[in-house]
Amino acid sequence: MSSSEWVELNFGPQHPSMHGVLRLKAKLDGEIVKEIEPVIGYLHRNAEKICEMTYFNDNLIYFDRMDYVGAMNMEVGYLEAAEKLLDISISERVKWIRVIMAELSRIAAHLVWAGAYGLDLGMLTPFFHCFIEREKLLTIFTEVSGSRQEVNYMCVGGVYQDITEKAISEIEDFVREFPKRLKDIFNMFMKNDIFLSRTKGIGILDKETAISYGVTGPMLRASGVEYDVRKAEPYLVYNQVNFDIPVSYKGDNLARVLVRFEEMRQSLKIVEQAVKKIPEGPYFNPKAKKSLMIRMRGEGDVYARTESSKGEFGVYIVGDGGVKPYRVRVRSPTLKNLSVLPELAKDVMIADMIAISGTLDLVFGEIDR
Amino acid sequence: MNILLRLQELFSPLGHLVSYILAYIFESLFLVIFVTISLIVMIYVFRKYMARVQQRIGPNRVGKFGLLQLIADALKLVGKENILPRNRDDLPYKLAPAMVFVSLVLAFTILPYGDFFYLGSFTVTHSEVTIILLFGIIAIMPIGEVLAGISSANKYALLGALRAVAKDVSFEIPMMLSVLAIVMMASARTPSSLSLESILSSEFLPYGILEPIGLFVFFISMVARASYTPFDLGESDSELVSGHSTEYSGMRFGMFYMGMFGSIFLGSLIVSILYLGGPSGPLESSLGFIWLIIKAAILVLISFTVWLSMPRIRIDKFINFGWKYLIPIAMINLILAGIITLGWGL
Amino acid sequence: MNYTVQVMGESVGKDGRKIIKVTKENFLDLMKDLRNHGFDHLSLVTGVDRKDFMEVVYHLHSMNTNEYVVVKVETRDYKIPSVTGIWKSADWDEREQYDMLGIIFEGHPNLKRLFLPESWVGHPLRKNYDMKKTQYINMDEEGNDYATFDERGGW
Amino acid sequence: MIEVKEPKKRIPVVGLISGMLTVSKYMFKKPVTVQYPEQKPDLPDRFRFRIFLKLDDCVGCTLCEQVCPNHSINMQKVDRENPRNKRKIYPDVNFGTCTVCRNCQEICPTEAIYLDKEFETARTRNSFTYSPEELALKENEVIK
Repeated sequence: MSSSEWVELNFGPQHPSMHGVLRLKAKLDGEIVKEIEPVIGYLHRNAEKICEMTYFNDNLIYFDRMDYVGAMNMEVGYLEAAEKLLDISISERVKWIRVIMAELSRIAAHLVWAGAYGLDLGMLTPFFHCFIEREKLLTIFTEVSGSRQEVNYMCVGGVYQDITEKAISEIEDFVREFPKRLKDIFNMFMKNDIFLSRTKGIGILDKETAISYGVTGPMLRASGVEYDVRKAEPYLVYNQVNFDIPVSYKGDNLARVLVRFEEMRQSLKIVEQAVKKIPEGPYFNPKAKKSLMIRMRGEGDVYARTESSKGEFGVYIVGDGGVKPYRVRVRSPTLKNLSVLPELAKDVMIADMIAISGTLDLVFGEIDR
Repeated sequence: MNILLRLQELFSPLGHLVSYILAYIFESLFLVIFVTISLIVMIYVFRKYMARVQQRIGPNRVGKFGLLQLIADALKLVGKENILPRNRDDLPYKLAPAMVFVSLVLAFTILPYGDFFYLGSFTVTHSEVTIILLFGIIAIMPIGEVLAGISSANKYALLGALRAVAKDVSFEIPMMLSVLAIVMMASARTPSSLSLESILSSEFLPYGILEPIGLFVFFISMVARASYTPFDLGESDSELVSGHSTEYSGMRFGMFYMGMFGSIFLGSLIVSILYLGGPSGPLESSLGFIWLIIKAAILVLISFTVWLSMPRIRIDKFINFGWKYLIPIAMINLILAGIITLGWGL
Repeated sequence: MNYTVQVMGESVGKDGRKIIKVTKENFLDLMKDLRNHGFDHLSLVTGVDRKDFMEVVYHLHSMNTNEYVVVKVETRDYKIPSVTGIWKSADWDEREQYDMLGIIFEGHPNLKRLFLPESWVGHPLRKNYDMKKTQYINMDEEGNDYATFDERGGW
Repeated sequence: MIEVKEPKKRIPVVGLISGMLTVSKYMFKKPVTVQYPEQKPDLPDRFRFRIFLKLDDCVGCTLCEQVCPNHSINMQKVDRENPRNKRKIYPDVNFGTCTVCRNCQEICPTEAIYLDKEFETARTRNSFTYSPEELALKENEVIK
């Protein structure tokens, strides 16, 4: 059919499997999707402008709300940059607490993705089992910080409240029980031939396009590039913990699913080692003036890269010696992953386009900021 | 002695013709009540089973154990405002849900239920060609779905309708072939092999054992007919919002919903009648109906598990699964049935 | 690392990353030069509004040798040659910087606003952006968003 | 670096059936949901949500107003006899914009403003702002 007869259909902001507020202007030739043009910006709050108007320490609440399903990774990313800019050092204990919390929220983010991906393909039950596990993680976050998802737990110079014995024992229980439940969820996906036929060999992303589009994280590792910021540029205590990076050379949907499930097991391994190695020590650096009233000042510009559950999460802060940051710029991994979608989902059926956009793990708080 | 004659005697003082009419009316009233009650029980069991499988509790607020939940849903649907899309074409839009629901209830009248204690069987009509009548009526339902999709001016609904057409066409043929095999085998034993009762009476071994492949093919095409998850292409809700029934609200949507669950129950009933020997069981004389319901309930539970544990299949894989795999298998099954009837006939 | 192009200055930033300052004229050749040196991943394009001039910062990273380089360019008339030809990841980043700061990237395939609708007035991240005027976004008949100042146009 | 393997080939229908078994296995496990209005969720003891104010401890130093990141605390004039609060100004909280960041609780010198376990704040109301008197009361007293 010539291009003039294509039906233009809006997979609009309100759509069951558009993960929040993505709008795809798709040109359809019957069931085949010829062209896609993503329209984004429906969740745009311009967090960067707001960050320029608040103090260094109070920006954390806006970073919590970027990748709201894995909030602690965002806090670690921002604090890596802010603490370098304000040159405030953090104690060993805080480093270990931050690594544990970041890895637990990575597992929580992957669980949300796994449940939502099952729903995209039409499976109703994995969603609930993933969220039952995530509920245990949210109780741990509440035990430690006081609120469930937007935790606002870390602050410049350390953490607000120390980790309690009860929280550590809850984490140990979680580490003990989770592998069995994860195997069940994994079997629900992998034992199913229809699931395999929906994901194998669909949406193949080769290495060169991935790198040139700036794709990072599980999507890049599923296309065969072994790049993980925790190994490439170890921050916090990732060099004192041994874990592996899952890689697959197929680059199709199934590879991305397998890489994410393997990442959950690796994060569990990290948390297991970290819980044993937490040293004693202060959980807050008094120099950072907990009373918040005496503001900290920062000069120069700093770019810090961390590995969030979606990819390389970078925060670039420019300080002009003032009390508030002069410019905050956030590298959102999901924005780059989404920019590959028109390339990936060309001349595929509608069902495949939905399956491919499910493996991109889109969270729109982070894309639209 | 089935209910029809018993009712006819009841009304006989009113004259021959009037009593027959009244008997038929009352019997079909019985049947409609039986269908709605079984639907309500089935939807309740589905929601409880789905909840249990997802480790939650399911409806328990309305009524004692949430029993009245379905009646509350029905009242809500009736009470809901019927939003009619602007540039729809009116007649088919309004006709579609009625077609789906009427053809569903009509199909129930023909099935040969066993007799229920002293009441006798519920079957309303007894004719020589009930199989053709049954599958003729079942074929009306997809027309209703397609009509709904095309008439509501919505691109998603149109796509849902096209998918529903592709699904139904590619799964009528294997269904018919497997039913043909049954009729062929029954013709060796009884002269009028086109009526369901005679098929039932003619078998000494349930056909499911003689033709397992036929059972497999028929069950899969029944799953496709009822359009739930592995093959729910007519109403694939995570892709096309909700397929052909996107633009429907209120009781019209209720009709589609009942149509979906009704066709699951209908499918299980037909499979248990044709393949699992219908109302035959140990104390066959008085408990036939109970046996039929037990077999159908097991099949319904299996189809619920299938519904909850499988993702949706892609439309082109689904269609060439229907044409490339199911039809050849149905052909082989036909040949096997032929060999068996030959051996039987000698 | 020797460059074919004259470079204004090299320094090491506060976070230990090598910073290269370059003038606008030989900026594009430097970028091509770096691309051939193996910097295949453009991780970030950032515009910083320094009131009288606009500073654009490019963060480059090479996947296999894991090196990192920061390139800084200054421009007075908000015009910068676009690097979408070299790295495709610059496409959406440059559109976002155009949307937020009004930097015009010459040679960009379709330089449109990324988050805000086309009819939005002003660039929010500019230091002189007037925060008092609120604009409302609504969707017209064909389904494209438009921004208006009056209350009635909004929902 | 570990290479992730795809599941190995096997007979088609066997996988579907074992998938169904894994799903139906959960039917016999105990449901994990909490029947909210009847059973209260057992929240960890560090859980904090609603802001409370001890009126007689507050000295009106407006520290909480300055430290709140999104300006949801404003000081209000309340004529109330309190020797320690000469200017008679107390904070009120706009819960529409409060992000529960607990800055105010940290900064308050006299521990007057504090967060507590109360989270059932859903009721019909016209504005999200709690006046200082309402802040002092528990949720059920505010409703009356």
